[in-house]
Amino acid sequence: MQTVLNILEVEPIRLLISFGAVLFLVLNLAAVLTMAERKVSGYIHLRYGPNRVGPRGLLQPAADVFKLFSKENVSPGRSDLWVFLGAPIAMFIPAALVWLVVPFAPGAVVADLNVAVLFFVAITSIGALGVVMAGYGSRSAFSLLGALRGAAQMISYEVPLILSLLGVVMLTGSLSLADIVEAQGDTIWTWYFLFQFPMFITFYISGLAEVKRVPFDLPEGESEIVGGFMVEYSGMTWALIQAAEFASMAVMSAITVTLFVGGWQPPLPFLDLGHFNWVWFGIKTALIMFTFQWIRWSVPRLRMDQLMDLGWKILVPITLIWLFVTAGLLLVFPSLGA
Amino acid sequence: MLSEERRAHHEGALTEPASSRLVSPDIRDEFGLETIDMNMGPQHPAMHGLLRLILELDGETVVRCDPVMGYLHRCHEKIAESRMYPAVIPLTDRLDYFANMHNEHGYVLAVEDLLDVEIPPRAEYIRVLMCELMRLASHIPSIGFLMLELGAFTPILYAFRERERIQAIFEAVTGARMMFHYIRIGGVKADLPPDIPQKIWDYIESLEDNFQRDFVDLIAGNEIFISRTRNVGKMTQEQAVEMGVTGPALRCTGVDFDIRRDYPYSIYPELEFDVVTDSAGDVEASYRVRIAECLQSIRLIKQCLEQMPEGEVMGDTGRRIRPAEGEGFGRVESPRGEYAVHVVSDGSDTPYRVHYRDPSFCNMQLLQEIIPGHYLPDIMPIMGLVDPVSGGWDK
Amino acid sequence: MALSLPEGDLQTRLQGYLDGLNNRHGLEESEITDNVVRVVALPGDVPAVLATARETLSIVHLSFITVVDRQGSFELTYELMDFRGGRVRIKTTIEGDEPVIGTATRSYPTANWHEREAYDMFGVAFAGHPDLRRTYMWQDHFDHHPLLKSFEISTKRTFEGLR
Amino acid sequence: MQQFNEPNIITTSTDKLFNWARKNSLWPLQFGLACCAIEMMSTGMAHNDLDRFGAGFFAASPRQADVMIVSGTVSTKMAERMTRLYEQMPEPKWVIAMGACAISGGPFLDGYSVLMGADRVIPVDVYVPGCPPRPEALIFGIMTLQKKIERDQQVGYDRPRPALVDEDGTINEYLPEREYTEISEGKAPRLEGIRPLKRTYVFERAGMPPASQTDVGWVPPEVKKRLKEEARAKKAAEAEASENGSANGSATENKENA
Repeated sequence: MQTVLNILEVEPIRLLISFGAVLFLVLNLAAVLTMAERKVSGYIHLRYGPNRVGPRGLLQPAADVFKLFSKENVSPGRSDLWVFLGAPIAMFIPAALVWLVVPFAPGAVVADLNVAVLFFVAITSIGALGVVMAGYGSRSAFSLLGALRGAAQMISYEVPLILSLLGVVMLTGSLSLADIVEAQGDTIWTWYFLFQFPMFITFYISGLAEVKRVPFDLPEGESEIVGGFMVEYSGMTWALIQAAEFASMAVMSAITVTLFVGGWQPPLPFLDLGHFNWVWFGIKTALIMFTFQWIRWSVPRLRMDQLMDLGWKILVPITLIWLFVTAGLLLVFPSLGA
Repeated sequence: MLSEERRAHHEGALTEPASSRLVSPDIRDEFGLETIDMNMGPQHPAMHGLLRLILELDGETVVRCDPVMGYLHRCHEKIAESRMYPAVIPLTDRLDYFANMHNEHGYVLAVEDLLDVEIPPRAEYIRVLMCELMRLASHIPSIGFLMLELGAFTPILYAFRERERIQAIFEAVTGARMMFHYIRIGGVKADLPPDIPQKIWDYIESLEDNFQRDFVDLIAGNEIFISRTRNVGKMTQEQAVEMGVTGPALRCTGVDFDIRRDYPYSIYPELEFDVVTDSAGDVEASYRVRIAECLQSIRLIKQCLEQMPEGEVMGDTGRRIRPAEGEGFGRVESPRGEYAVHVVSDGSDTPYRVHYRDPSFCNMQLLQEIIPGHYLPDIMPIMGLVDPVSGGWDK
Repeated sequence: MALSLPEGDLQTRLQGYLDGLNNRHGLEESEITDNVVRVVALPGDVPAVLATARETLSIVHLSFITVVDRQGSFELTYELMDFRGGRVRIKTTIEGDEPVIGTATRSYPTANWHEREAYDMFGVAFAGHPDLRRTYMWQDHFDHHPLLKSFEISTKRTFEGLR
Repeated sequence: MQQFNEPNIITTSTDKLFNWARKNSLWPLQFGLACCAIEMMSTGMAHNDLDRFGAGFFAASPRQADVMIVSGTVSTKMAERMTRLYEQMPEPKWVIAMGACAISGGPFLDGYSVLMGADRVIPVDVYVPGCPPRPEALIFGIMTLQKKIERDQQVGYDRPRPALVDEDGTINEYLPEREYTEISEGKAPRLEGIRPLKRTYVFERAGMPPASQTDVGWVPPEVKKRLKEEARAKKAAEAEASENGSANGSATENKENA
């Protein structure tokens, strides 16, 4: 027993095993999230949602996954095959990689990088590559339009996304996510979403755009370009794209929680659960994800030019102004910083 | 609702006409820019059935739009020539399948024009009652479809909840959910069941409660909805009239025209209602017109229920309907506009020629006029403005 | 910019339409029945009559164009509306198997699709039409004009016993 | 890898798993043809809620769909498109013919452009009668399809899936094994004996628009290119003419006319 634990202490093996565990978690999370999405939509639409497969329809994701697993994998005749098949993987890997740096609880992080914020920013921007690959490889007008939209959207929303997390970095003076969580303290009013409220909102909106959720789901645009970049995907490739979407949605909520809502920290000191503080992390992440789905079923979609207007003319100025405000306050009251 | 400043901002941002976005072909040639040909439909979520649009895209701007029809051509006019007069009514049900009652009514009016029968007043009231219910059952989903095409999924479910309740009333009255065959030559098939007037009244009351909440408060003030629909599909009165547009799509430009008032039929002259117009002539205006027309329909239904006389529901047409040689015209205001029927008789059992003027068909000419210059995603709200129905334009 | 719609008494307006058309064109028949101005014109005159109706009399709306195959000749009905109760019905008859008539699209652009439909269903050709192609059937795979009486469908046979 | 020719414990177990998954996750294609499409939508909406059976995800793209609900009259013009959509769906796939029109042509059976049932061009698994069928009927049809899927075997049973579209693009008519009544038999040779009209191409007559405008919608790229080049040549000629001065104006006009 002791030897086993010792082996786990060895860094590469610990990394591999813990990453494997996180990957398992991500894949399952994607399945659970599809179920949650259908149930949440059911409640919003005044209907039941899936309730025939297993108890209360809980086995529905399993049925979907096994079905997609056994579906034929069609690739269009004139498609660029390797690009076409590589795109879902290129989409999934960045979404899964970000989980490496998410701190679930004190010490419970796969790789506690001291540049975790930078890592997150770098890896999420790779996601656009997969979208472009999918659109180009499918060789269809709809896919191409979706890919071009996706590339434009994801690259322009990187700017407000990065600017809005700079405020937190300034306050903490560290790029490590664990440090950021520690710095926020275990009371709800010291978490950054209050002091950095404009940044929190900007980060949330840019995050929505980054993971292509309604009202920013232009690359998919179900009623306009019939699924956009994924119009030609079927079976497991399509499932992989969906898994990537849900994983990136989950990771975006996790990062939002880590940066602004205090990560694993309990809202009040007496609610500290010790080793079970990851429960707080889970609850907060689930809440943020629920708001994503709430928005998904409530509002229409923006148009491309309006999307660009929102990004460049509203979000970027807001973040810049608040960055100056934060910097000024830090100069006047140095005690604000960590 | 929006503040005046935001309103002005929206209008200021979009006052330039859509066509000003078009790059002239000369410039495109000079710089070697190419356009994409794109085929939208016939199987496309936003094409209201089986419409195929051949689009030429310059980036996301539509340069040319060419609607292709005929994917649901069901030979209505040819088949009608070999059916006996009453047997054409169930076929007309299937023309514009969101306005079945209006289709029946129009055809029946045309045949009655040929026959010169007297229709009992109770039958007239029942016809108008059913037609106005049908208008509700068409307008409310069309608002839902508009939102669905903009990307909001929920309103369509609320719309279909209301439609489902109206269909339950239809089923109790006519025996069918969609294809009624209820309005017959000379009257209606059967009297209303005794408990139905109260049921309709209860339903209308409950709809009045829901309507403001589900279809106005949820939608009308939404910033994204406004930015997606205001000044989109903008057309002038002249444009709309030139293209032969009728119905809400015409009234949203401000032309005050409604068959029910200007070419009165049935008992509409005895009922009180307003013809709703809006001046903007864009998608948002058509949404507002549809909302207001729903309220007018509710008003009409209440009046019908209050004033409905007792008596027979079927006039005397004789066993065989064999009109003399001649021609008859029927014209009703369907939810989409002017629905007219022209029946030519040669003195036999079967019509010599039946011609349907369907509003969807005529309104759709608008597409090739107003879509060029708009962005690709604007096609969907414009389809919501025109709101054509596949069975209608393809006959 | 606002469109002006006619006002005033219906009967005087109808009389105005009737006189306006009568004075300018040689019409075969013209009468007012049931609030409808009924006019029969020669096929060659129809575009001019429609132009008068649109330009001079400002009747704004063309409701529909019906073609009736009278086996040997084609009867065309143009129904115009002034949006305020007035109706003008222009009828004409074209002789022959391959009918040609002038287009109405110059005065009423909405006639575009109505004429395409008539061409598709009856083979009536409209000279000067900007875009005359079939609406419903294929251009290439379907050689018939289905609403002609010479084109029979099987129903005729199956229903004969019932009559 | 060993080829199984007969069902055994391995194949039947996987069959059970995958059939369970397939029958509980039947995603229909978002494909409304006619009036029945409205009832199909009603089925998906809150009152009847097709999503309860896991079949509520209406896939907009045929690549992600499992079952095609042919909801309405299939015209001959649409039949070609429908066949293509069917071919675009990945295996395993099923078809439900919803309504009288999709089963036999329904009330429009005599129409000259109406296909007599979807099963003339694609293999149909479940027929749902009605005009239009009630949502409950469609749900029953889907449950019938689920029962059919339950019986499915991957080994020892070949489902006939004839290729519908050949390499060269011709569409083979798929004729199911069922007896046709008299009316249907009268259908196929219906156009025989009717005098085909002389093709009245408009551009054969005087005063008609040029041929390019009578083409149906889409202009082939090569034709487009040619037209563009012609327009360019014309423009170049005009530019040349204007350079040469107004004296040559009449000459350019002649050229244009030629």
